[in-house]
Amino acid sequence: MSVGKKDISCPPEAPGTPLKDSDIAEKKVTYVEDHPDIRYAWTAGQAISRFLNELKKGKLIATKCNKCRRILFPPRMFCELCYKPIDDWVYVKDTGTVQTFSISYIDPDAKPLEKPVIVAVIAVDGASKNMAFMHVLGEVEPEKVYIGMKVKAVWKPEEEREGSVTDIKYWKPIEG
Amino acid sequence: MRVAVVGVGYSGFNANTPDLNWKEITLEAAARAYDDAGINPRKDVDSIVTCAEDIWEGFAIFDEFVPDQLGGVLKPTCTVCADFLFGIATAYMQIKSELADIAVVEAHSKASDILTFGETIKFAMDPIWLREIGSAHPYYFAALEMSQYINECCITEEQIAEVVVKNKNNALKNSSAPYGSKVTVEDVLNSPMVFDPMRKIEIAPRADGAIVFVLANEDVAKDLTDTPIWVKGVGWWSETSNYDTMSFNAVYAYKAAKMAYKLAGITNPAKEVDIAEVDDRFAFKEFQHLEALQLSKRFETGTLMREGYFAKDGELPVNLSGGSLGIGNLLEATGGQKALEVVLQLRGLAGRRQVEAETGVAQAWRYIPTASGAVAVFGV
Amino acid sequence: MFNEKIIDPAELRHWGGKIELYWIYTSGEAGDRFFKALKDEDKFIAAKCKKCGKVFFPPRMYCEFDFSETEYVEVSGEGCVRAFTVAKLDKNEKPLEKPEIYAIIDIDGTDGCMIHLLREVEPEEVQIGMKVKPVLKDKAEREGKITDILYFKPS
Amino acid sequence: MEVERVSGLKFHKKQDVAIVGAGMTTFKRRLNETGKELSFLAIKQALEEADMDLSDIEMVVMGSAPDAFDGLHMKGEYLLDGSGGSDRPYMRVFVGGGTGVFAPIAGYWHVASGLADVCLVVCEEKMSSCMPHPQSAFKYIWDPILDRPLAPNLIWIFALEMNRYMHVHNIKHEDIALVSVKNKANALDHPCAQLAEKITVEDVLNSEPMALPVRRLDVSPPSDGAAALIMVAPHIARQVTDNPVWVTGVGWALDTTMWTNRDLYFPRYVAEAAKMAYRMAHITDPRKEIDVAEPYDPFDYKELHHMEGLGLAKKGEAPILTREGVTARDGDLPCSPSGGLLGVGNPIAATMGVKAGELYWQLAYRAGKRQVAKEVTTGVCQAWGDLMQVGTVMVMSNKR
Repeated sequence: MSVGKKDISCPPEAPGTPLKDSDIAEKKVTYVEDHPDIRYAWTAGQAISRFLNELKKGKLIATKCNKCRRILFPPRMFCELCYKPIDDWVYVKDTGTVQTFSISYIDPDAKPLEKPVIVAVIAVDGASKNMAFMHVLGEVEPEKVYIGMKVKAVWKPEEEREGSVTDIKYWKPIEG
Repeated sequence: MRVAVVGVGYSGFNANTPDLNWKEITLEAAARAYDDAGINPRKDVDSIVTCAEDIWEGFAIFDEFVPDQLGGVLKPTCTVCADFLFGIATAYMQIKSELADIAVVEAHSKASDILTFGETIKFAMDPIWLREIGSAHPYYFAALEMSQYINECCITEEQIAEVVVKNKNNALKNSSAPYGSKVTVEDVLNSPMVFDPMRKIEIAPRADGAIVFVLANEDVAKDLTDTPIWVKGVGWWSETSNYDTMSFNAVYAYKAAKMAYKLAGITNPAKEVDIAEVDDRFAFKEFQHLEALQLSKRFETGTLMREGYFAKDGELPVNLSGGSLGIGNLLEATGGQKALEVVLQLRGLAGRRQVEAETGVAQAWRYIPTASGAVAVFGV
Repeated sequence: MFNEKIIDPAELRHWGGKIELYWIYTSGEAGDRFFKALKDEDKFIAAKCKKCGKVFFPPRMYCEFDFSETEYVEVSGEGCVRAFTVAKLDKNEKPLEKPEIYAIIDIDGTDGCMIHLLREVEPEEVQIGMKVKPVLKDKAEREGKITDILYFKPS
Repeated sequence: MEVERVSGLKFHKKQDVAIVGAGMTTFKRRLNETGKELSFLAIKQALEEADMDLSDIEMVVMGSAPDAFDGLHMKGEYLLDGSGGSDRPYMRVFVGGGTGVFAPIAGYWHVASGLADVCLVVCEEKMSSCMPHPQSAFKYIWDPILDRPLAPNLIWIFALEMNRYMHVHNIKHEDIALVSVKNKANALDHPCAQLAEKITVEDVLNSEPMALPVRRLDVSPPSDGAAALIMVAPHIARQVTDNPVWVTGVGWALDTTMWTNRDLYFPRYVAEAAKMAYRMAHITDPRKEIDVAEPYDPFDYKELHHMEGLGLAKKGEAPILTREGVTARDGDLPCSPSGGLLGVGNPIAATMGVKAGELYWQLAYRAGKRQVAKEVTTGVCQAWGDLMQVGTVMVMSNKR
């Protein structure tokens, strides 16, 4: 290839050997399949431990920064904007507003779902603006969901709760 | 334009940290480093470099979880998938390129979160040629290297045991070293042999911790502190990723050191370097690395070790911190622990471990199954 | 950077999880050639750099040091032990039922080597420099993987 | 509450940096080559364009996204021999999906700092290794405690962001679909393209729903592929080429991990990164001064979103520019003339080939059939990644 000329077209070729899925299934090429056993026990830490323990009690807890006056949710031990420790813990409500949503027809492995899941970013009441978290919606038809809709958490019965975000089954519209 | 370390902070080191997650352990170290440097990260920091590998953390994209606890929200923040010393090299280049006046380097280990450590290392091995072979812990890979090395260099069991004894005893003087103990050569030789010729006690156990360094260019450094520690040179090198072309002889460390010494203007390392912290995550690696860093000659290291040349009161103290054998394997933060000790020593803040030193070198390897590593030279 | 911390250890939480994925790794251009030759023809293939002449084993499609192409050459697969270890712990650091001997085996006629298991030999009998040869799976059971070589044994 | 400002960076560089060669493999759903072999093929092409040997390379920067795709812990170490990293200083950088433009930024500081005069930047991704589906790897980008228990799919975040963007600016899906139509058609001229085709807006709107509003044809495909760039100091550039392309500005920024705490309608992370890069390149009015752009387009709305972040369009204005043909290959501001990720394919980090690589070829007038109609001097490429969080921006010019 001559250097410094403008009249060449790049990339000049497209190297690589494409395979079809059937080439793997029919073992036309050799390959290795591996199922490693990679497991963790992530430390939840200070803020999230408390958050999970409160979920078990059926409550949503946030933290507060007195400098920027934000109520931080999900809670954290430090304000990431002011870079200082939080000043207090405050409970927020289990109601909120849909900031944005999606109607998902696929599962995490991209397989089709029989019944779509409605996922939403919900700004909880009592926390600062945009302080939201992701959860799913229920008891509502997909076409009825809109941005700005008011919703309320539907909790699992107390005995079934285990201190997880799934202690909230889903969020449902507040009527009226 | 020279580059200086103007602040250091760390959290740990412990075998386990059940109370703090990866963000909080980093936060603790970062807050200490910013306080040490006397800066406000939200205002003063230009660039943040974190050193992490996804699978050590249990994430697909660990970079996501980095900015908040370092004060890096909406700032130039990035990840290098390598040891802390590669992060030092990155920050060094950013400052030399004048992209940043103040750059922060972070690395942490949350090794206690990993339940299947052996499987995790195995996952780093070539899936086609190596991973499927046998069912032993991948420590065997280091043991093979040791077998070749001690055979080539005529190193005895006792000489390897000396490394364990020195480092674990040094660690007793370090309140941040969870694996310090008053062990003797005899104790080591009577301990279980798990990957013949390697004993269990020669393998660094795992530990948690976080390290944060604040680096600055010369002008800023002089404003911030009266005792800047200069990053005199950095070097990093990779041999290959294939076991068949690897030297199994720490050539990566030799070449990385050559690069770092060249930048630092060091021509006779054995004379000019006062202290060294080298990667000793397997005891024999300390031998290899000392030779690669040209701090001792091949075939002489064993004798020097026996004579106490590398001891605290020796000619060239090595791994005064206790090394990884005394502190634990901090994964990608290993080089951080090494650099931290060098900086503390050069600043005169190493407490009972303090020695006289003006130039120190820190070195780290990227662990099994790699032949890559980095070196940094620090000076007052 | 903390004004408060949890004191009661029972309040501290951990969250278990697994990477529930699996992977299919194609052997690639050079690997495919090697494994097919081994599987179907009992042959061992190495790769010779057309520029520097270095003979790579395991084979690869390029010379990693000068990025020239390679040509494939047949080798015996036999070699001698350069280094070895007797491994007693499994990947969870529990004792193995029977210790495994791993070795670096310099393959004859190449600049390369293979890391594999040694069997049909007692650990104390293994010596550096010992000649060894590969033992293959029965032809019918071969899958085109490195495990088609079961182990190496003294020759 | 106003976020506290980033302090001023000094944009005074030690050594200028030029690009003198690029290369890439084909992008396909599954390729037989190992990741190492793909990297080798891409580098070989770049070396040929620059008329260099591997021995001319002093340092190597590798860019590759999650280890979970290739299925290798420390995959940078695994890939290094095919990436030209053997017996050299070699470092892997990683900012999720933004890596495709971040790796050349890292290449920039390797050269600008004076530590290297010739730096090879290589990006690789072999997504097909990951089973049951490449998307499954994205399960692990979420917070393990707060998000993962909800069994999220990657597409969710895009759908949530796209919906918010559409809602705030009152944008219709038809307007967004035009990007997919344009890019997939542009890709017909790219030899490496995976999904080049002539489609209509209706095809997009009627394609299978994934996570509404996102449908099948709004999305770029998972791919295998690799790309390479050669970055050099001025005295080397003079020796090997008459028309180097100069890197005149770089910028990157990472927003908070707490993505649910941000208003998703505007990519501030891209805006911050662009501000940094433009300041360095002395660009004050990007809409006027940028001749060609390669904004990151893994989803069709993302190109629009990023044009606004890059200051190439006012907030909410990008769909209008697209409808008016301004962003077409013969328009006033051609965007993704390569065919982008939507058309050529999306091997995450290796999209460097259609972003930084394509911009280089456009500015060197080597894009062949893809060459934009207007005369070009200055261009911008950009990538984005993590949890809708990182912006990476590079400005290039064929005038120093």
